[in-house]
Amino acid sequence: MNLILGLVLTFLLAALAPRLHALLKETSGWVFAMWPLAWTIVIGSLAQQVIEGDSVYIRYPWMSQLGVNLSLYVDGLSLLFALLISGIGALVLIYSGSYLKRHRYLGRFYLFILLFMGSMLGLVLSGNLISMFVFWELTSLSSYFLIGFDHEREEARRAALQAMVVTGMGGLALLAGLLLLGQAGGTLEIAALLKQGETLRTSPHYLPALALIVIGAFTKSAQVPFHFWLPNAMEAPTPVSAYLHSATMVKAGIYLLARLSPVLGGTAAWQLMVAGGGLVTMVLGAIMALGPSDLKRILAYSTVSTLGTLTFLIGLGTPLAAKAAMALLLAHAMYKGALFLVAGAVDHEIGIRDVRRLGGLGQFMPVTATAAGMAALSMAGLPPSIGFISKELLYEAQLHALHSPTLLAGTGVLASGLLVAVAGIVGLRPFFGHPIHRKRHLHEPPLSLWLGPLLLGGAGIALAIVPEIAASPLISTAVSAVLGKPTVVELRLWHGPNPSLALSALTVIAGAGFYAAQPFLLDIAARAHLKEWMARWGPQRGYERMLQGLNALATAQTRLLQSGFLRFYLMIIVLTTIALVGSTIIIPEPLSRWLSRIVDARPYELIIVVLMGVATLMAVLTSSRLAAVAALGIVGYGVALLYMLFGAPDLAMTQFAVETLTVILLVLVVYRLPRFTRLSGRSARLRDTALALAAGGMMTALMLMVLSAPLKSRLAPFFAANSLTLAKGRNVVNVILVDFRALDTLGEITVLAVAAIGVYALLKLRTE
Amino acid sequence: MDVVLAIAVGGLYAAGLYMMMRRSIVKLIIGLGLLSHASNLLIFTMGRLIRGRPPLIAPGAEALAEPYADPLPQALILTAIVIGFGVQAFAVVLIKRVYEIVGTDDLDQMKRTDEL
Amino acid sequence: MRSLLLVLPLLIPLSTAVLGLLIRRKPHLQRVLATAGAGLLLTSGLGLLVSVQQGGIHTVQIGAWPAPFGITLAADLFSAIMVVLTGLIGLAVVLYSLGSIDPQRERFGYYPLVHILLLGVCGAFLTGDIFNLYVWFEVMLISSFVLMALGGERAQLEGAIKYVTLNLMSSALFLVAVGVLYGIAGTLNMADLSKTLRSTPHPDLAMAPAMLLLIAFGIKAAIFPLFFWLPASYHTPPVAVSALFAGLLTKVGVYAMIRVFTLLFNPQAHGIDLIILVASGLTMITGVLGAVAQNEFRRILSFHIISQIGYMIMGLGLFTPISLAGSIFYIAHHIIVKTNLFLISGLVFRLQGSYHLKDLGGLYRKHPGLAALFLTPALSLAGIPPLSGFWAKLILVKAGLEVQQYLIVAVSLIVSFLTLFSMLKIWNEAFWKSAPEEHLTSLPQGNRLALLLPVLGLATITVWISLVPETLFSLSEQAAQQLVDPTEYIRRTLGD
Amino acid sequence: MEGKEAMISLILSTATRYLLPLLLLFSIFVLLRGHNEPGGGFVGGLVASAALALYSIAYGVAAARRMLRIDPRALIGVGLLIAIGSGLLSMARGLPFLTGLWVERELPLLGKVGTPMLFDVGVFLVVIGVVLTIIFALSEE
Repeated sequence: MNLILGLVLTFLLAALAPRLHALLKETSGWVFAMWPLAWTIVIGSLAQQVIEGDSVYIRYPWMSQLGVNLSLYVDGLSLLFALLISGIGALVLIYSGSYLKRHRYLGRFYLFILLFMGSMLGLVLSGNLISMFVFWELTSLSSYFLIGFDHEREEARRAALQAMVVTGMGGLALLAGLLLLGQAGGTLEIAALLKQGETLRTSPHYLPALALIVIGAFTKSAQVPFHFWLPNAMEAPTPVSAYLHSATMVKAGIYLLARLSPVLGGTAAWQLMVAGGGLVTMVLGAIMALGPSDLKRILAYSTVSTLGTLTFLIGLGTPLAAKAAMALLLAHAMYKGALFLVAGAVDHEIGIRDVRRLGGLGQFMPVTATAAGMAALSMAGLPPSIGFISKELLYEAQLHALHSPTLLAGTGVLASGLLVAVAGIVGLRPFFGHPIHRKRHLHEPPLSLWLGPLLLGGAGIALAIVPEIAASPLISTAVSAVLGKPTVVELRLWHGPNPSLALSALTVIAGAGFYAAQPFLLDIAARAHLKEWMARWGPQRGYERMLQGLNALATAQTRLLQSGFLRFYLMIIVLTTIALVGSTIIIPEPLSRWLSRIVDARPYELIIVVLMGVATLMAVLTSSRLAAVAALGIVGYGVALLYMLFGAPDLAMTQFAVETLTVILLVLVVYRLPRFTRLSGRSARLRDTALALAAGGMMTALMLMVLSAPLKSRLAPFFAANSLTLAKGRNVVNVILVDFRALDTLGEITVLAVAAIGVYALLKLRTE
Repeated sequence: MDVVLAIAVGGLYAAGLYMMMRRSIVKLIIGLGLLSHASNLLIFTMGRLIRGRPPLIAPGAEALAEPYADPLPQALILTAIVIGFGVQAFAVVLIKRVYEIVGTDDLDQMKRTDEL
Repeated sequence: MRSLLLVLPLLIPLSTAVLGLLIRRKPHLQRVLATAGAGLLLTSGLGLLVSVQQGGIHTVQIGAWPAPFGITLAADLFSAIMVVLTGLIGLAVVLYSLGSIDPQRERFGYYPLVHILLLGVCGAFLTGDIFNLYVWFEVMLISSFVLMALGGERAQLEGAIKYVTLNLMSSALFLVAVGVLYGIAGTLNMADLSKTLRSTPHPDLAMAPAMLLLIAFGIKAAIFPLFFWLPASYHTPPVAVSALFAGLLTKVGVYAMIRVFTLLFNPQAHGIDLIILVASGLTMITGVLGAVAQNEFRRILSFHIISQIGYMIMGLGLFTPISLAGSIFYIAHHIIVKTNLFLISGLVFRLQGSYHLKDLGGLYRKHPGLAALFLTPALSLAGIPPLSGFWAKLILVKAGLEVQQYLIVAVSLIVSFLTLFSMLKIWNEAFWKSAPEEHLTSLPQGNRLALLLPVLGLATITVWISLVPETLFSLSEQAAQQLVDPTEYIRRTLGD
Repeated sequence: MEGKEAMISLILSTATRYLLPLLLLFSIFVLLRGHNEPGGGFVGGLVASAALALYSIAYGVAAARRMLRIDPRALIGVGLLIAIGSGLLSMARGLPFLTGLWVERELPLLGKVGTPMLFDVGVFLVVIGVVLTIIFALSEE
């Protein structure tokens, strides 16, 4: 319950953030950081309980008819994520207050970042698939606003939209997948679902649900080929990149896969999709990280690679893989967060993020350089860092994989080696060597800008040196959650010479090679026109083409359908009517019986009908407006005569009067309008004639169909019997109008009244 | 006779729809007029035809004597005629104003509000 | 008491309108009267809703003539919900009009016309008689014609021609359907028709009027391929009128469709449910693509109405209790959100003098409050959780999955994504982009309250539905239950 | 030519002067007999408005408006008010809206009198108001 309150308060704080910031001004970053710090403490206090094997489960009904509850489910996996989110969140808030100092939108920045933090916490703590999805989408939304933070630049807006489009589409797939999963399992509560992996994996919904959920996870966690939004998201302010786009949000997909792996995992389909996708991303991400020269983009691609590794490990699903995954998750959050923040600090101090133009900064900003160095160590997987431990575990998992362990280990070494080079490029190169930059007043950034990176970088080392204090218990419980059974993990920096160690050594050598060969490799890539090729065939291009295609399709469709031609609209309505109503018409009687019913017509009746027919034809064919109006009047009088003949004197009188009035009106108006000219061509007229005749024929058929069955009016006998006795009138039609169905008449005179107001306004009111 | 009227109604519908699909707003109005005649006559026929027995209770009688024309469709049509008149009057004046403002009676020239 | 509650939603707007006609030379009094009338309508609607929820379906025999001989008014939960929404939108639009409608339109009967429109809408929701439904449709229609054309600007008139013509087609088809129904069943009371049509010796005959009504209501509801009148005209009148239309009019078509295809006809006969589902999918797609193609604030919103009508009838096409509940939930959510978006587009117009996205910009910077006000309904419309549109979508998607209609579910999800896409387009252009030129003014002081109050109020309701969706949903579920099993409706109407 | 037109208008105006009261009287007759014979508020209203329209042709719209004293649009309002009022009377007695109430005794000339006839009077006035509003406005163009 307290946790739910905590979430609510987080959102409330977010809503109030702009106001609070206006009050607090300079100190706002520190003050806001207290809130995630409090979260860290609360979550930390839960840790003991969870580590002992008790998960926390709270349920609060939200839309319970649909099985949607605001449930919280805290086990080792949620715990690890929640600690990262709140801990790094605190550091990022402190950092942001300084990084964006005096930015006009700093207040709004706090709003969105706190909104994000609350959503992310909600996501990992949710015990219900749908409430998790709610928070999932909220993280996308806050990410949208943060990427587009600098909203007056078009690139920022475009990148924000791109991230939203990619993750949004994935989100919808995810929703469908989660609902299918819930349907198969009969519940949306995660705790209950976790217990029925067997049933779910044999359900017919399994494969579609899996595929949809994997799409959701892959878009969010930037797996190839959905990865391209992540480097572009570097348009966001750097603390956002550090927080959302490396340490937390992009891991939501990883979280989801890990969370559901006891339910969905272990099948061939799972391994193919998840492990396969992850492996590809791991390698491609690492290769792509060598390309750019912008610090943040390099980091973004390396993040893609690591996300791939994590996905791969979860896809593999062995206990060893789960261990490696959780360790890598922890390690990556530390070192990548630190490196992003360092990149931000450098950018903040000298305004340059291009690695080719950075060098020798260490002598001016030693603390930052230290932080960067520690983080780079972990990223490169060198001892004594948590990154080293996780990489060893990765190799171990790969070497013990059931299928093609050699190949897997080989790709692992390739990717890790590349990342070693990248670590050198981003973590070492800017700080060592000769200062390229000759800017005066170059100095260490303020405390708030180096505190975060230093703590994160330091933690990466400390966690490795004394793993038993925090890392081992945390990872043990997390692994237990992923595997769905209690598991104890003991992390060790040194576990003697073994194949993994050999691979590590190989990795370092390869890394050094890649580092040295980078310019050469770039040259080859340039000669092979790799950039041009990617621009033409890459997924980014695919995204752009999709948008163009969408716009083109939308425009073409709208031009076609909403053409502006009234007759076209009418034609479609008529065609639809013919199709739908025509399909219901059945001909119950033989032709001969109809003929006999035609024969019973009296001659004068036929004369009236024929006259009406002639007048109708005249109305259609004449080129004189007044003749057309007159013909319409004749038809109306014919109708009135028919009413007269078939026992409807009231109708006849009304029809006569109304027809006269209408003709007068028409004459008054029409004679001021231009003469008829033949506007449409012959083929159009022929087409319309055919259509009109078909519609008319259908109406005739419809009437004949109804007329062939006898009518037994339920109402007429009542009116016949009671009109005089109960309603005191001999004219039954009038009695119906003013008594039996007076409400209709009330509506009718209202229509008349409005028509008069309308006519009056049309004629007298001119606003133009 | 009902068969004859069914055919007549079909003809009126065909003529009305044909006129509505022209480009001239005047023809559009005439088409609407024909369409409303067709609908009213259709309902009238649907109530089944009885010759010359209006639903008026004869002096001295307490109730309508069989056979009588069904009064209900008549009342419905009456309502429909009056509503139709109101709508028609408005539509007629509307096209007058449209012509004055837009300056043409050609509906094909009135698609600005649909254009992208 | 019950019969009073049923009649008040008709009497209040009618009397307000008539009194308004009589005092049309006193603009100040007119405004007070119009506001009071709308407030009373909302109150009476709420009273009706509470009463129906406690006491079951209400009926009253107008003129004390027993059903099916006279006209019966009947309110089940669905009707009552719709009447409340009508009152709500009426009040919001009247308030907004106080701050935005020019004195000339006021002099020429603007407020009475609005109230007669509300009368027609309420009448359509409350009547239990198919011909009377036609009459209320006409009342609603003619007042909408006049409101559409009132002012006589060129765009208004061009739009009105199409609006009037195509809606008259719909009326003609509706009238024919009523005639044919009478020709088959000899009765007009819908409950009685339900009974008669279920026991008719010629069940096939009833399919023709069913199709006619499907098309007639389909035109009013603006479903594919009958929606053309809507995008041609909704963006032409003053924005208060657009908002009123956008909120209520198409929904009357949807209401009628749901009413008729639950009470009179079995939608599972003759493949009607399939037709509705196909139409629903195509309506969603063509509507949203239309919105994607547009570059004008109100036109984007207009096309979104169409695509969202698709969701509403999707629930009818699936025809399960939960899917119908989804439709009702969707209608309620959409009426509030869509009206609000139109009103907000009006605020933007007031600030920047245009509806064209290319002329807009800089609103996020200068008017963060307005930006927040826009985001609430916009994101809700796009189905972003946890806003009301998300719940509406979720119910329908879940209902679709339950009956294995995967195609329509996929379509609905893709369309919701495209909706988001085009909402973000508005956000991008009008709010994020820097202003093409510095022409940002602030809202006129005197009218601020009238303009902002309805927007704020509707947004608050949206937030409330979003956070506590259970209330509206359980109401929708009960309403759907009454629709799925109409025996109670029939019993209460016919009294046996 | 001018003399001929003046002649026609003289004949018309003279005829109208005598026709108007007759036609108005006839319209009321049509209205009242409607409950038992063909006729009623709608047709009655049309007759009355035809008479007044004739007057407006003979003497001009301004004169017709003056003679009518009340704005035709107000007539619409009044008519609607009467129609609604006739329905509300029964509600005051606890009966549903628009329930017919009848005076027990037959009145001379009018016969049975009840709220449905009052309702028809409302219809009659609305129709006059509507037709005149439209015709006057069109003639003033």
